[in-house]
Amino acid sequence: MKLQRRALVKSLFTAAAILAVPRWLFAARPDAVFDLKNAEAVLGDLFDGTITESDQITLKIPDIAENGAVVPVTVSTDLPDVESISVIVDNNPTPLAAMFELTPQSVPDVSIRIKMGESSVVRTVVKAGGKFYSASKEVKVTIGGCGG
Amino acid sequence: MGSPIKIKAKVKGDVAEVKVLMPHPMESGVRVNADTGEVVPKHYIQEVVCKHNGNVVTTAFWGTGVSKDPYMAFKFTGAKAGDKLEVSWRDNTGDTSVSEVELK
Amino acid sequence: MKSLLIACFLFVVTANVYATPEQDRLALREFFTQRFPDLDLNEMINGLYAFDEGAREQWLEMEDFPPYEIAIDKGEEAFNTPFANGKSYADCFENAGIGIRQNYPRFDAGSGEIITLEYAINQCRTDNGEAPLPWLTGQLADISAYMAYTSRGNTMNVVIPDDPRALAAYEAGKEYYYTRRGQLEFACENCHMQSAGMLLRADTLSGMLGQATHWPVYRSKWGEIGTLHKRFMECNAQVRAKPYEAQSQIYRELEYFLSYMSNGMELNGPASRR
Amino acid sequence: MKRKLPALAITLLAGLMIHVSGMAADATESGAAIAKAKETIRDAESKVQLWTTSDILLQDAQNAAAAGDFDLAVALANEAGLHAELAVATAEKEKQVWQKSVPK
Repeated sequence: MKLQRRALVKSLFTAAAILAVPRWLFAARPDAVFDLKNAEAVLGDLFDGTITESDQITLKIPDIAENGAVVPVTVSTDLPDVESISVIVDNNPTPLAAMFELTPQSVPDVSIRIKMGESSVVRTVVKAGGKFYSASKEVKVTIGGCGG
Repeated sequence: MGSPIKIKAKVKGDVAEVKVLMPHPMESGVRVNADTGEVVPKHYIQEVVCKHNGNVVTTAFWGTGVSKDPYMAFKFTGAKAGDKLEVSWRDNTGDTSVSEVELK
Repeated sequence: MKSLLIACFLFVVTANVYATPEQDRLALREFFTQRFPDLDLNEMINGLYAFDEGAREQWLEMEDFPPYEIAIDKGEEAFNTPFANGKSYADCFENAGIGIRQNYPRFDAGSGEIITLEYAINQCRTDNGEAPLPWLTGQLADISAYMAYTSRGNTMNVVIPDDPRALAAYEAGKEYYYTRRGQLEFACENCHMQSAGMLLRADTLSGMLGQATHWPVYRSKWGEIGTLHKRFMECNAQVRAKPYEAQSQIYRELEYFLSYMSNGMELNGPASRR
Repeated sequence: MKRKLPALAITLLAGLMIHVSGMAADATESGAAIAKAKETIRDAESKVQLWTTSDILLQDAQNAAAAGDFDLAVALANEAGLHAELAVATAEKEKQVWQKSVPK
C-alpha cells in the first residue's frame, strides 16, 4: 500500500516535471509520414520549408553496403541549435527510416543501423534553428535487406 | 514486456557517449515466412526515449526501415559519472521495455 | 637413372601420404604467406575483413555493439541454469567450462569420436537426463557463444594424439576440404584458398586460416547467431552439394581438420559477419 | 465408320493415337522411372555426397506424375538419376586428384 502511494506521488511529480519542460520535447511520432511510400512526399510532409544542401553535415554511410539488412549510418553536424535529424532511404517501401528529436543538451551526432531493400540514395535532413538542411549519398546494396 | 535493453555509456569530459542495443525482431510487415508462406505481421519499435537523470535528452521515432535488433548511438553534454541514464522503447503492438544504467 | 626416378617417386608418395598434421599446417601458412606477402596472417581470424577494407569498416562499426552480445547474455544465463538433477554444464567440462573453447574439437579416446564443443554441450545435457538442443541456432549456439567468449584471446590448441583413429579423422576432414563436390564442383579449397580475398559475385571470400577461430557467428544474412555446422551446410548447398546433418561424423572431422589448421591463432569467437 | 472423314479429324485422331500408344509415357512407365531414379539416388548417396539437384528433380518428377504429365515425369526422373551418377563420377575422379591441391 505504502509503495503504491509512493508510486502515485512519484508519477504526479513526474507529471509536474513534464509540464515544466518545453513543448517541443513532446512532438508526437508523425505516424502518417512513416507510412508514406514516396521520398518526395516524406520530405514535403515532414519539413515545412525549403531544404538546402549543407556541407556542415557529415553523413557517414558505406558506398557499398555489406548487407542491406544492416547498414550502419552516422549523422553528425556542426550546425548550431539542432532540433532533429532524420534519415530517409529513397527506394525503401516506406522511405522514412528514423527521426531523432534532439534537445539543447544533445551533441548532434547519432548512429543507427538501417535496412535497405535495394541500392538507393540515402539522405539526412537536419532541422537546426528552425531551418532545414540536408546531405545525401548513393549507396549500393549487394544483398537485399529483405532476403538473400 | 520486451527483452531487456543493453546500454553502454561512458563519460568523456562532460559528454556522455551512449550506445544501445535492443533485441527486437523489427518485422517490416513485408517479409514472408519461408516455412508457412505467410506474411509476417508488422512488429517494430516506433519510439525510443532516452532520459538523463529523468530529463529527456533524445527521442527517436522509427519506421520499419530500422534493422533487426536495433542499434543506436547518441551523445549529450552535462553528464558526469554516477548520473542515471534510462532508455525505453515502445513498439507498434504496445509492448515496451525499459533499462537504466549509471554513467561511468 | 632408373633408381633415381624410383627414389623420386618414392619420395613424392611418402610426402603425400605421410605429411603430418603439423607439416600440413606449416605448409598452409607458407601458402598464405606467398599469396599475401603484405598481410599479417593473424588478421585472417577476421575472415573476409582481413582483405576488404570497405567491408572491414562496416564490420568494425558492428563490433561497436555487436548483436551477438545478446546471445552471450542468453548463453551465460542458460549455462548457469542447473539441470533438473541439480547438476550443470560446469560439471561436464574441465575448468568448469570457462576458457576452454580453444581445445575443441578434441579426440575422445574412449569412443574414438571427434567431440566438437556443441557435441559436448548436448552430450552433457543427455548425460544429465535433459533433451538435446537443436544444433544450428538458438540456445545451443548461445551457450557456445558464451563459452567462446570466456575463451577469447586464448590460442587455438587442437590436439591430434598419437592414435590412428585421431589421425584418420583428421585425414578424412582434410580430404573433405580439398575434394570438389556438388553440381558446381567446388571444393572448400577452391573458394577459400585459391580465391581467398577475391570476389565471388559481390562477396569477398575469406581464407582458410582462421576459419575455425570465431564461432559461433551472428551473420546478418541469418539475422541470428548460428554454429559452424550451419555454415558448413550452407556452403555445401551453395555449391549444390546435398548438405550432411549438423554434427554428422564427416562434419565433425572437417571441423577437426579445419580447427587444427588454425592452431596458434587467437580464439576470437563469437563474431559478426555480413 | 464413314468412308470419308474430314481431313482435320483424321489428323487429330492420328495425333491422339500416336500420343497414347507410341511416344507417350503412362502412369506405369513414369512410376517405374521414378522408382529407378530413387534406387540410383539411394545407391549413390550411400557412397558419395549427392548434388542437391537430384532430390529437387525427383520431387519435380513426382509432382509431374501426380499432375498426369507422365512424359515430363519420366524425363525428370531420368535426369535426377543422371545427376546422382554424375555425383559418383566426380567423387571417383576426385579420389585420385584431391591430394594435388594440398600445399606441401
